[in-house]
Amino acid sequence: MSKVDLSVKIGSLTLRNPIMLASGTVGYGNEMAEFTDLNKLGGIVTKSLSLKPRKGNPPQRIVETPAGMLNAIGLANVGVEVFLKEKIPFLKQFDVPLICNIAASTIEEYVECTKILTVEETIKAFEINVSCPNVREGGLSFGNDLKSVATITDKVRAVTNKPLIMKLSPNVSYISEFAKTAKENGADAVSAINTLVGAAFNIFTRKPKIQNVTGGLSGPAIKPVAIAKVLEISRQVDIPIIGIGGIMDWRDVIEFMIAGSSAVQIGTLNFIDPSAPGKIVQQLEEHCIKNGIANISSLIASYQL
Amino acid sequence: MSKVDLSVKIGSLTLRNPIMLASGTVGYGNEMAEFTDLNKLGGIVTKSLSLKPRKGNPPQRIVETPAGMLNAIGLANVGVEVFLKEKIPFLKQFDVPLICNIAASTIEEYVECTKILTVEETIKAFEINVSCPNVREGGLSFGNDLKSVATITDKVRAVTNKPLIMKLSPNVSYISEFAKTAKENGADAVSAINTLVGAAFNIFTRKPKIQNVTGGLSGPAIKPVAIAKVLEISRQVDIPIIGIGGIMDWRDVIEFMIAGSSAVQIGTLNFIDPSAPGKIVQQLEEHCIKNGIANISSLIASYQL
Amino acid sequence: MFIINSPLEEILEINHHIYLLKVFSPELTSIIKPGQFLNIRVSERAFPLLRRPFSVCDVDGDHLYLMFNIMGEGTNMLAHKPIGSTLDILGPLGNGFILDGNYETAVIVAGGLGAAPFPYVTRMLNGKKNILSFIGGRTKDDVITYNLKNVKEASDDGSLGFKGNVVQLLENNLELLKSNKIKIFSCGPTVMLRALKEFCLKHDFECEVSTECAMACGFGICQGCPIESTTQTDKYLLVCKDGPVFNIKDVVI
Amino acid sequence: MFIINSPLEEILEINHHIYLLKVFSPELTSIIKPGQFLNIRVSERAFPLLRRPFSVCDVDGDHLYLMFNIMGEGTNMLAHKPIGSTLDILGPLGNGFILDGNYETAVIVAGGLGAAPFPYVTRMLNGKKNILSFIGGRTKDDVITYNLKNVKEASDDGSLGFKGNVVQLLENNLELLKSNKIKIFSCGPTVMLRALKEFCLKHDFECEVSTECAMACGFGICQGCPIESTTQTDKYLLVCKDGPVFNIKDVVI
Ligand SMILES: Cc1cc2nc3c(=O)[nH]c(=O)nc-3n(C[C@H](O)[C@H](O)[C@H](O)COP(=O)(O)OP(=O)(O)OC[C@H]3O[C@@H](n4cnc5c(N)ncnc54)[C@H](O)[C@@H]3O)c2cc1C
Ligand SMILES: Cc1cc2nc3c(=O)[nH]c(=O)nc-3n(C[C@H](O)[C@H](O)[C@H](O)COP(=O)(O)OP(=O)(O)OC[C@H]3O[C@@H](n4cnc5c(N)ncnc54)[C@H](O)[C@@H]3O)c2cc1C
Ligand SMILES: Cc1cc2nc3c(=O)[nH]c(=O)nc-3n(C[C@H](O)[C@H](O)[C@H](O)COP(=O)(O)O)c2cc1C
Ligand SMILES: Cc1cc2nc3c(=O)[nH]c(=O)nc-3n(C[C@H](O)[C@H](O)[C@H](O)COP(=O)(O)O)c2cc1C
Ligand code: FES
Ligand code: FES
Repeated sequence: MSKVDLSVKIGSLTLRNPIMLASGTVGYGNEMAEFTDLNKLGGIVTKSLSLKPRKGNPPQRIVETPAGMLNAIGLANVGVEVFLKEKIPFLKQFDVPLICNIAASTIEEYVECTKILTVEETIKAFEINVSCPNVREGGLSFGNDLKSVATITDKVRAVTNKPLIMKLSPNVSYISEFAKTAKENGADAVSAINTLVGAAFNIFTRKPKIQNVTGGLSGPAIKPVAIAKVLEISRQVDIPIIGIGGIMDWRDVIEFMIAGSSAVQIGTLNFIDPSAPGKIVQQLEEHCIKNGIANISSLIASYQL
Repeated sequence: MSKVDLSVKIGSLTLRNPIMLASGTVGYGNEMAEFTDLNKLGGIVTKSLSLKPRKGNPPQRIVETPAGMLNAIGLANVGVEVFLKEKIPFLKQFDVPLICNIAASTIEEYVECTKILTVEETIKAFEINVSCPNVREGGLSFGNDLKSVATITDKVRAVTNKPLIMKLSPNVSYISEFAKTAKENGADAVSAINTLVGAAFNIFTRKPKIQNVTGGLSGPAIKPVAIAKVLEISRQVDIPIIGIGGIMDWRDVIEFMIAGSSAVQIGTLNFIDPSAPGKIVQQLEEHCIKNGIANISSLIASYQL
Repeated sequence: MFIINSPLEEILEINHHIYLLKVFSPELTSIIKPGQFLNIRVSERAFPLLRRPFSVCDVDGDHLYLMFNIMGEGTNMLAHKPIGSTLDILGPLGNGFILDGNYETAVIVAGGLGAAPFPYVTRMLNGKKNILSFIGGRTKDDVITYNLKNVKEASDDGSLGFKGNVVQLLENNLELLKSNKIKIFSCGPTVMLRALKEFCLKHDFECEVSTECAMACGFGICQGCPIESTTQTDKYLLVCKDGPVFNIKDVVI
Repeated sequence: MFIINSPLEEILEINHHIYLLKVFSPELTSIIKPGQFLNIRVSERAFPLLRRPFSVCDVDGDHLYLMFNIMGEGTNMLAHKPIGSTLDILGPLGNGFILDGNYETAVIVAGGLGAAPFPYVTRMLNGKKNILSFIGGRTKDDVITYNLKNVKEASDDGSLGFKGNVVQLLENNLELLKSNKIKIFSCGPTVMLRALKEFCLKHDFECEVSTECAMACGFGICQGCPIESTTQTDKYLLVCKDGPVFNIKDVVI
């Protein structure tokens, strides 16, 4: 029995510990399982799913930037049907909360996806991606518009009883307004942040390095922005926050929790060291023991301003 | 006589070359002059000036982040009066366009500052900082509000005939809307970007590393965001853009120009290598010679999407 | 597929600008196949952030070799790693070449650094198949024949061997190629692979190519490395997982 | 004030965890004064981004010394720089100690790494003034007496010399201090400087302190390093330009 209680709550969902894997950075779990014992984690978030399969953007989809990377995958995914049939059986084997991330081009599609998926008991919660910067019709415009976020939250809320997490866009002036709207319309938690809009050019060809022209910036470069957004929500709105953005080690996790996060998601780091999430869980426990922290949840929003 | 024409135009202002020094990263020029021949540069932008001297924020004002830094100087400056009396005489010695950056807490203060400064002939243009994230009353809320930007542009335009550059905040969803408003209200150009709002915590004391809690993120970490913002403006609005954000070498300058910048400003790099701006001018010339670019201005917005 | 820290024992320089890393890694050498690749973390720090992918160049007992040239910061740092330090390696990754099969002569076709995977291929085929190598480069310094066999060289500027590209050199040797049952193994710049594909389709030669793509993870979780399939148009293949080696007919180059 | 690449000739380790860099730099040694500092670029890359400031520790002919311990990535990288590589230095920066003056005995008061500037101070005062050094640290390993003279030691845990802090040790030696005209030169953690200030004001001792602050530029252009003045309340002083050495009366500590 561990001396430290690492568990945290996201609404009615209790996580073994605050470490979740971020959408789009774990595929559907298979490959990560070779490096990290998924049962040791707090939760796993699927790649954004849409109603129909999406092919995604043509290459080049990825480019490295200083302490970060741009991606424009374009929400390539197998679609809800194939997901249920082919991916769930693998994920079912694990005793780790599975959170389904949904991205859609229309409000109806969000609702439809949630309706279909909510009957699958392996899925423990929904994370609604209203903030993907990489599909023209879709996410970004929703995520930057208060009314759209309100409507999507409200309509999705109506079709599921499972915990509902809205994943917010950082490409706005006041993210707390979006968190407030999410809460008012029935969300149980918010995730912050998705990627920042960025671009890069090849100076010889004068073409964008990312075929989609712009991409989403992730990695340590964005951590200070993510911390500020989490803090802003924490100071303004009483809602559980899942902190995301540039986490590279256990220290970053503690920093996100102090700034107001109830849990965190690890994204880009999985590409570099897929064994890191498991190690971080252990290091968090060691940190708590060393510093006499009995419940890691006592760190949440423990900032001293 | 050089074989390459490095000159660029910002409205009616012709710069010898596109390399300017960014506001708040050159003091009032004295120290930089020991490392870089100011006469070789395209322009110098002063630290943001306010009507009265400002003491600025208490320490700690600065912290390093991955490939970036946060600052919350709080617009510490000598005020317009002392600036005219004590700083202009030094700057007068140089044959380099001096651009005065103004930050204020009220619309009237912007106007008042501009009125006082516009009579000084050494000052060749104004850059209006509506986007400083580090003073509570001031800049940021203006910079994120279209109407405020419209009014400030309009009112400042009314009191000066010199080129008017609006320095825009990146902490908005669609920066091009702000550039459009600036143009419609009489601005000659826009600068993009100012710093991104960020924060960092000490995980042991749980206090913010920056006394002001949040600070402005600058440096290479933000370059992809800056490039995307410049590109967005360039595609939506027909106005000269001064590109800023994370420039570390001549390649970055070319990238900013391709993305739509008529000129650029170097900020954080000055702290690390104050001799860099001069070197970059020379390297730009070499690049142009090597690649048969007769006029560097031909690079502006030469993106191939 | 695992992460391992293996000691870097030697850095050799060939052709004046091509580096060979010699790494002691019995864990990897015992399982890695020709054409598979490894994803290397060049720095423990956040810069460069992502791993860098390299084909396994050769395997000799417990040692494996990587071959590369300096393209940017990552390869620059790698070329200057202290001997005796360890290399943080994730692998083995992807699918290698299918060396078995009903052919007599393996025809290796490579341009520039595309030669990297073939010392290992050559070693594995040695004694089992005939080997013919067609190796091209821009100048003589870019024609890399390290540990290859029966090499015919081509250089764009004519400074070494045939003047022209390597696919033209293949055309010139068409009789030879048609004279027995061959399988082509290839790697190189996109323009070369494109020409090669046309050549193979025209003459109905069997051909496997090792492809490249910018990668974030290298093992299938980021979806960053799509390549267009010729058979399934509703989704992309992933270079890192479905490749990097493909039958040249199966992918759009 | 200039930027120079100077060869790193040696890295010594003292007290098990304190590093001394020996750098050949006649350009700097010929002009730098005790108490001034240098801003070092630890990497050519964007990580770490900013320079790291270090006091000049000692100057011996054409060589200068820097003393530091490993605080984070920057100092870690510095401690492992290859001998023979060059150090990218910006300096000399700030105002040093005023060593001349109408006093008989220089009293050096330092805590932990605060000892760094005093070997050079000691060297410059040698033969001109009496020197008394009061050096404190948490444990005996943190009491750094390298190249100092007439040292009285204090450690928080009593593992070396007086058990307690260095200002208490000064109190204990009050008679000695009052027996002749002294000037105190000090550097150390804020808590120590705060106690020292009280002590100096109480006994009316002249005292110069070297202060620290997070810095971006180190030469006055970023305004990142404010320190509250006791005389001018309408603006801050800058540690890098107005300091780092101040009369202890002039600044709020
Ligand atoms: C499966 C695979 C196997 C490879 N095997 C080898 C090998 O055996 N030997 C070898 O020298 N190189 C190989 N490469 C390419 C190698 O990974 C890149 O050269 C390397 O990542 C460049 O890193 P850098 O930091 O030095 O350059 P960067 O600064 O990252 O980039 C420098 C230049 O290289 C280009 N580049 C970066 N990554 C790639 C990439 N993955 N593919 C093509 N161009 C790229 C960039 O666009 C840029 O123009 C392989 C790539 C893949 C995907
Ligand atoms: C004028 C001046 C002279 C100095 N002289 C010396 C010297 O002679 N020897 C020496 O060992 N150190 C000296 N320092 C402190 C030294 O600059 C820092 O220890 C160093 O920058 C830490 O870099 P890092 O990358 O290893 O640590 P980082 O990762 O940057 O920081 C590690 C820890 O050190 C703290 N820190 C960082 N910078 C400073 C700073 N400037 N002041 C106080 N704490 C800081 C951080 O808050 C953090 O807790 C001096 C500082 C100044 C301003
Ligand atoms: C390659 C890649 C793909 C991503 N795909 C998705 C996605 O499908 N849905 C989503 O909500 N977020 C997606 N994200 C965003 C991440 O979940 C996360 O919010 C972001 O990367 C910031 O975290 P990080 O800095 O730790 O990577 C993706 C990120 C990356 C890098
Ligand atoms: C220490 C510091 C102080 C700054 N002060 C100002 C300022 O007073 N007014 C202003 O408009 N911008 C100010 N800026 C923003 C810069 O001018 C520039 O927009 C920003 O740093 C991005 O460029 P960079 O990444 O090259 O530093 C400041 C930036 C820094 C780092
Ligand atoms: S590189 Fe990540 S899926 Fe291929
Ligand atoms: S550190 Fe920049 S002004 Fe002092």
